Amino acid sequence: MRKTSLIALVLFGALLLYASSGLPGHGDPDGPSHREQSRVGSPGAAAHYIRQAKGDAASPNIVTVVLADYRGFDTLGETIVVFTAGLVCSLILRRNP
Amino acid sequence: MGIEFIAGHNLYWIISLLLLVGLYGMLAKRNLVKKLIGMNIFQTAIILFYIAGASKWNATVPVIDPALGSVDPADYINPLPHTLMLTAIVVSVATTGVGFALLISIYRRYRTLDEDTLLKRMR
Amino acid sequence: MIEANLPLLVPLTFLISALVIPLIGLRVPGAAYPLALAAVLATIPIAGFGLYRVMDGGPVSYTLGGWEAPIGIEFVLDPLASFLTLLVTVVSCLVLIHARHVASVEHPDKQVPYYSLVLLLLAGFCGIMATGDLFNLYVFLEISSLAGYGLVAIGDKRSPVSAYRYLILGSVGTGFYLLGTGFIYVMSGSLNMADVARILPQILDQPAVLAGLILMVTGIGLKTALFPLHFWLPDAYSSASSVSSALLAPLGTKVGAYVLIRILFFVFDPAAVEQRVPITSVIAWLSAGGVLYGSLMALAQQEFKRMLAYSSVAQIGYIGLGLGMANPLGFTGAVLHILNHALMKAALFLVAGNLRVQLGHSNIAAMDHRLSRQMPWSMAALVVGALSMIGLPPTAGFFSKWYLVLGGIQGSYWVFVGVILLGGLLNAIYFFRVVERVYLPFRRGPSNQAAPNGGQEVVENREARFSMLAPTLVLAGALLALGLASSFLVNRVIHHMIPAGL
Amino acid sequence: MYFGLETTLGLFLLAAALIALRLRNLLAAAVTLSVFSFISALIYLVMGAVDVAFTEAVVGAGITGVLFIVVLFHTSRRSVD
Amino acid sequence: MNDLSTYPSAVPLLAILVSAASVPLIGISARRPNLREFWTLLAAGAKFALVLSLLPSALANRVAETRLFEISRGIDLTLRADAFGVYFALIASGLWILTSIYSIGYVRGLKEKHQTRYFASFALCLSATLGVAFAANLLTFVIFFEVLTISTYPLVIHKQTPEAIAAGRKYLAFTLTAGVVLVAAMAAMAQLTGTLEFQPGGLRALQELSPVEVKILFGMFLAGVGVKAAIMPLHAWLPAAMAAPTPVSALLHAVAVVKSGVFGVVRVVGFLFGPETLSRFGLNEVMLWLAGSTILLASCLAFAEDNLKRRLAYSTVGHLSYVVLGAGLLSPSGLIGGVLHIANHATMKIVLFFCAGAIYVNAHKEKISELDGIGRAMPWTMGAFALASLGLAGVPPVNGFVSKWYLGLGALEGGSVAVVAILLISGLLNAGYFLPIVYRAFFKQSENFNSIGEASAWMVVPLILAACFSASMGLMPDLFFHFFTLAERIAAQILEASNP
Amino acid sequence: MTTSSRNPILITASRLLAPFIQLFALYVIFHGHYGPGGGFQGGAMLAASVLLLRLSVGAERSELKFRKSWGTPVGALGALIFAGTGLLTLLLGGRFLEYHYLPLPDLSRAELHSAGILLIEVGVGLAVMAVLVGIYDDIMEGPGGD
Repeated sequence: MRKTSLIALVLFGALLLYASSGLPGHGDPDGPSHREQSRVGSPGAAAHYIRQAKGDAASPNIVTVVLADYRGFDTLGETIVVFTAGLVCSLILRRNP
Repeated sequence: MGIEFIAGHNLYWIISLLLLVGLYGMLAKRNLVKKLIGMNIFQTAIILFYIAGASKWNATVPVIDPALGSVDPADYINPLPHTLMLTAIVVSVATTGVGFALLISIYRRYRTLDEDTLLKRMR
Repeated sequence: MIEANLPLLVPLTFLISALVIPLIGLRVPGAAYPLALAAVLATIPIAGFGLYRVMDGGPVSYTLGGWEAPIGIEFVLDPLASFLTLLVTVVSCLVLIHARHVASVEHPDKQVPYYSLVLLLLAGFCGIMATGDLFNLYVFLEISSLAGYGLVAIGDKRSPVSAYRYLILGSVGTGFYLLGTGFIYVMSGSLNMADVARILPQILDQPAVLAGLILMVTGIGLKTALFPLHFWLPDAYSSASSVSSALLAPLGTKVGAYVLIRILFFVFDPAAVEQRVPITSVIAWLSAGGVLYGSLMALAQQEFKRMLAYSSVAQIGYIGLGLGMANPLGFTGAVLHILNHALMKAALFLVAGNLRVQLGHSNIAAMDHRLSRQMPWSMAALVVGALSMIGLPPTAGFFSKWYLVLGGIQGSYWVFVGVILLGGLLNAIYFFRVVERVYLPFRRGPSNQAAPNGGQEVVENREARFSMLAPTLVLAGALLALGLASSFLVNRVIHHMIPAGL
Repeated sequence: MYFGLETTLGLFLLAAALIALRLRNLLAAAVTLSVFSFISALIYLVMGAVDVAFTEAVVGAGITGVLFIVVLFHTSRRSVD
Repeated sequence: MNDLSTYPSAVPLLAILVSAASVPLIGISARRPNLREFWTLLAAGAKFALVLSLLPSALANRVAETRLFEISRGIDLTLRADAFGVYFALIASGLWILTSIYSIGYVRGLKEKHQTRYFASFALCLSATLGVAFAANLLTFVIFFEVLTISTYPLVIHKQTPEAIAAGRKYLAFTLTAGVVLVAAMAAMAQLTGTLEFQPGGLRALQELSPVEVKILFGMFLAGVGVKAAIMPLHAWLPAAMAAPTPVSALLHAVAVVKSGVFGVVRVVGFLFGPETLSRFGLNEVMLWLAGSTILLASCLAFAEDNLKRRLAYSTVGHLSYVVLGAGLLSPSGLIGGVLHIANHATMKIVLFFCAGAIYVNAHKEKISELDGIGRAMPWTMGAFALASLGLAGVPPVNGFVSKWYLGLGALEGGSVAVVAILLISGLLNAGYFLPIVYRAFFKQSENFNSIGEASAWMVVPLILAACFSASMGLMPDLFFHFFTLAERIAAQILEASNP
Repeated sequence: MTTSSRNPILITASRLLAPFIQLFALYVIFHGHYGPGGGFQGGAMLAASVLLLRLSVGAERSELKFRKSWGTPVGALGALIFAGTGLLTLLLGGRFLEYHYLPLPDLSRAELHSAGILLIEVGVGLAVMAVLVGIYDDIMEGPGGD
C-alpha cells in the first residue's frame, strides 16, 4: 500500500503540474469562464447571471439567486445530500431509530 | 517562465500541494481520524481551486451594488463557482458526518481507530 | 403532465418518496417497505414510457426551472439514459420484492432509514442517468455514494470498516471528478454537457482539459472499481447485508460505467482524445488485466459473496474492454454486458441472500450436495446465472461476449479477444466449483460423516419463501429470455445509443 | 484581490494542513483543522467569495470542529502516526 | 440435381422441441417411473416420426426451413433440414428410441439413483443434437453445440463417484475450451467474410483471404469441433467419460456427442470452407494426416485396454477419424464413405455398448479378461457383439464394409495409396482387438457364468434390433431410410457446388 | 463520559446566548437575498445554538427545544418543503422549480422568484438544522457496544 500510494501521489502531482501550465492566470478577467459568450457562441452562464440576476429575482445577491433559482436543482440535491447523511448516521448509530 | 506566469499560477501550485497533502493523508495515514482530516484538506483544496478560478482582477463581490450603476460582468466576480462550492462544502460536511458515524461504529466494535490494529482484530 | 416532465419524473419520484418515508415512518414504521415498493413499482412504467418515447421521437430535453441549457440545469433523456434507467428500476424492483423478508431478518428495527436510503440510492442513480450537467451529476453522484456508504455499513461485524474504506476511496473518486469538472469549467466556461461537447474540439490541446478528462475518468474509475482502482469493492460487497449487496453490486458499478460512457464518448470525442492521450487504450489494457485478476482472485475465494464480488471486478473489466476498444461493436458489447451483468449479478446475489437467510452462511466450503435438494429452485437459478456468467449460449452472457469478441476482431485487438475468452474459461472454473459442490457428493475430506442414517439421508426442504424465490427465478428466466432477444435489443435499442464519434 | 496576501495565507494554509496531519494528539489535530478551515475562509474572503467564506467559517470552524471533538471524546485521542 | 429449393416449415423446430417439451413432463412425473418412461418413449417416437416426415423432401432436394428470429446482426436462428441434417437427425432420433428402451432396462436393472435427472438430460441432449443437425448457420450450430455440452454433463457424472466426477471435469474442460475456440473462430469468420451461413461447397468469400488467415481459421475450427470428434491430441476426455452409465456411453459414442463432432467436421469442411478452398491451401492434407495417425494410434491403444468400455472408446476414437478421413479425401466416393460411416459406425458401436451394458448388468463384469465363456450364458448378446465386431473390422456382410469400401475407392480416386494402406492396417487391427473378445466369450471355458442367463428383454430386444439393422444395412445400404442416396446427395452437393 | 458540565454560569450563559444566536440565524436565512447568508448558513447556526444548549445543559433537559427522534423527520420535512415548492410549480403547469408559477397573487414575476427563493431557503435551513443536530445526537448515543 505504501509504495502504490507513493506512486499514485507522484502521478497525481505530475498531472497537476502539467495541468496548471495551461490554466488561465489566476484572476485573469479574460478567462473562458468569465466570458459573455463561449467559443461556439453559446451564452456564458456567469455573465448572464451577473447581468440578469437582479431583474430575474429581485435580489442583489447573485450567489443566492444562482443557488436557489438558476441552479436550484443543485441545491435540492445538496439538501438531499445533507438529509442522506443524517439518515445514514441514524441508520448506523441509532439503536432503535 | 515570466514573473507574470508565476504570479498568476503560484496559487495553483499551493492548491496542488494541498491536494497532494490531503491525498497523502487519505491514502497513507494509518489512523482513521487522520484519513478523515486528510479528506477535509483534500476537499478544501478543491474548493479553493474553484474559488481561485472564479476570481477576477479589479472586480467586486457578486452582490449587485446600486452605486455602481450599470451592470457590467467585468465588475463582478464570477458567481457560479461560488454557488457550486457552497454545495461542495455542504457535501463535504455531510461526508464527514457519515465518516464520523462510521468511526464511532468501528470504535464500538473494535475499540481502536488504528488501521493496523484494526486489521489484526478483524481476523 | 407526465410527458412534459418525463426526464425528471423517475428521480423525482424516488426523491419524494424517500423524503416521505421518514415522516410517515415516525408514526407507522411498518409503512416504510410498502411505500418504497410502491415508489419503485410506480417508476417502472414511467421509465418504460420514457424509453418508448425516446426510441420513438429522439432524445427528450428538460430545463429545470425553465432556464435554458447553459444558464440552468438540463435533464436529457437519450436512448442510453432511458434504457439504463429502466434497467435500474426493474432490477431494484425485483431486489426489493426479495428484500421484504431478508431485510426483516437481517436488520429488523431499521426499516425506515434503510428503505429511505435505498430510494435515495436509486434517486442518485437515476439522477446521474438523466442529468445533462456536469456539476449536477456530481451532486447525484454524492447522493448515491453517501447512500451507498450507509447501505454497506449495515451488514456483518466488519461492515463499518469496509464502509469506511469505501467512504475514503469514494471521496477520493468524487473529489477527482469534481476537480476534473473544475478544470473543464475553467477552460470551457460551461458545465452543460452538450455545450461542453461543442466547445471541447477547439480547446482539446490544452493540458488542463486533458488533465481534467484524466481526473474525471480516474475518479469515476474508482467508483466503478475499474481494475487497479477496485480494492474497495470486494470488502464492501461481501460484508454488506444481502439486500445492500444485491442492490449495489448489479447497479452501483454499472452507473459508474454509464458515467464513463457519458464522459468519454458523449462529452469528449474518443478519436480526437486518443491522438493526444491514449486513454481508451489504457482503459482497455487495464480492464484486460482486471478480467484476469478478478477471475483469478475469485478462484481463490472461499466465501460465495466474496467470490461474486471479485467476479464483479472481472465483469467490469469486460465492460471496460468493450469501451476501450472504441468501436461500435465493442460499444454494443459493453452496453449489452452492462445489462446482462446487472441481471446476472442480481440473480446470483439474490441466491446468496437466499443462502444467507436459509442457512445462515454462504461459505462455499460448508456447502454440500444436500443443498441441491434442500433448495432446488435457488440452486437452479444459481446454475443459470453461472452459465450466463461463463457465457454459454443461449444465455444472455454469451451474446455480450460475442459482441465484445466481434469488436475485438474488428479492431484487431487479438490480445483482448484472448483475454475475453480466457476470462470465460476462468469463470467456468470458479462457478463450476460451486455448482459441483452443491450438486455432487464429495466423499473425501472431514465431512465424511454425512448421511448419518445409513446412506439414505432425509433431506428437509429449506427452500426460500416465495417472495424471495420469485424474483430470483424471474431474473434467471430473464437471462435465458434476454439471450434470445439480444438481437432485438441490439438492433432496436442499443443501435441508437452508439455515439456519433464512433 | 491582494496577491501577496493570498500567497501568504496559502502558505499558512499549507502549514496548518501539514501540522494537522502530523500531530499525534488527535484533539490538537482537530483544533488545527479548525484553524485550517478558518484560514481557508479568510482566503475565500480575500478572493471575494463572501458567501463561501461565511459558510466555511460556520461549518468548518464551527460544526465540523464540534463534531470532531465530540467524536474524539467518544473514541481514542491518540494516533500512532 | 443440385438446385436446392427451400420451403418454410415448422417441422424441424417441432422435431427439436418435442424432446425438450418432454423434459418438464419427465420432471413432473418423477415419482411415477412408468409414466416418466412413457413420456420418454413418446417423445422419442414422435421425434423420429417428425424427422422421418422430412425425409421425402430431403430426397427430392427440397429443404424444409424454420426461420425463427434474429439473434445477432444479420444472423437468424435458422433451422434447415437439408440432406445432411436429415441424415444425421434420422440416425440420432432413430437410435434414441433404441437407447431409451435399453435405458429403461439398464437403469432399472441396476436400480440407479437420479433416474429422473437421467432421462431429462437424455431428452435435452437429443434436442440439442437435432439442433446441431438442422442448424443452418454457424451461430445456430454453436448454440446447440454448447447446449449439447452442458446437457451431456449430468449424464457423464451420473454415477457421482469420484471417478465420474473427475471424468466430468475433464469432459467440461475439453469441451468448454473447444467451445471458446469455436466462438473465437466464428467471430473471426463473421468479421472476415461477413456471413456465417452454411453453404454447400463452402463460402466463396474465404478464397479472397490471405493463406495465413485461412489456415489459422481452419485450425481454430478444426480444434473447436475436433474435441467432440476426438481427433487425436484432443481425445483424452472420451476414454475418461467411460465412467458414465453404459447407455450414456452408447449415446455419447454412437449418436450424440462424438457424432455431432464429426458432423461438425463435415459441415465445416463441406459447407463452410469447401473442397476448393481446402485443396488450394493444402488443408485437406493436414486432415488426412491427423485422421490417419489417429486411426492407427487409437487402434494400437485399444489393444492395450483390458476394460471393455475403454477399449470400445479407443475404437470409437479411431472410427471417428474414418469420417474425418473421408471428408479430407474430397472425392465423391470418399465423402460418401465418410458420411455413410457416421450411420454405420453409430449402429455398430451402439450394439457393442449395449452388449457391454448387458454384460455389466447381468454379470457385473467390465474387464475383458473376465469374460471367458460368457457367450454361452448370453448367446444373443454375444452373437450381436460378434456381428458388430466383424462389421467394425470391415468384414463384408455388415455395413462397416460398405463405408470402408467407399473410403478405399475415394482414396484410390485421389491416388493416395497411403490412405488405402491405413484403411487395410486399421481393419486388421480392429479385427485384432475385437475378435479375441468373441473368441474368449464363446470358446474359452469358465464356471463364472453358470448362474446367469440372458439380460431382460428391455435390453436384448433393442440390441438385436440394432444388430439386425446394421447387418441389413450392409446388404442393402439404401434399404430403410435411403441412407446411401442421402450420402450421395450430400457428396454431390458439396462437390458440385464447388466445381460448377 | 458526558459532555454536559453542570456549571451554573455556563448554563445561564448558554441559555442567554442561544436565543440571540437563533435570532441571528433567522436573520441570516432571510437576509440571504441581500448579503451573504442563506438557508444553509442559517441552518448551521441554528444547529450550533441547539448544540450549545446540548453541550452545556445536557441532552436530557435541552431536548425540550428539539427532540432527539426528530432529526430525520424534520430534515425530511425541510427537504420536502424544497421539493414540494418545485412540485407545486410543476403541478401548476410550469417546470420543476419554475417559481413564477407559484400561486401567490399580486406579485410580479421577479417577486415570485424572490418568494420562491425564500421558501426554499426556509426548507434548506430547517433540513440542515435538523440533520446537523441529528448527527450530533446520533454520535452522542453513547459508547455502548453492539
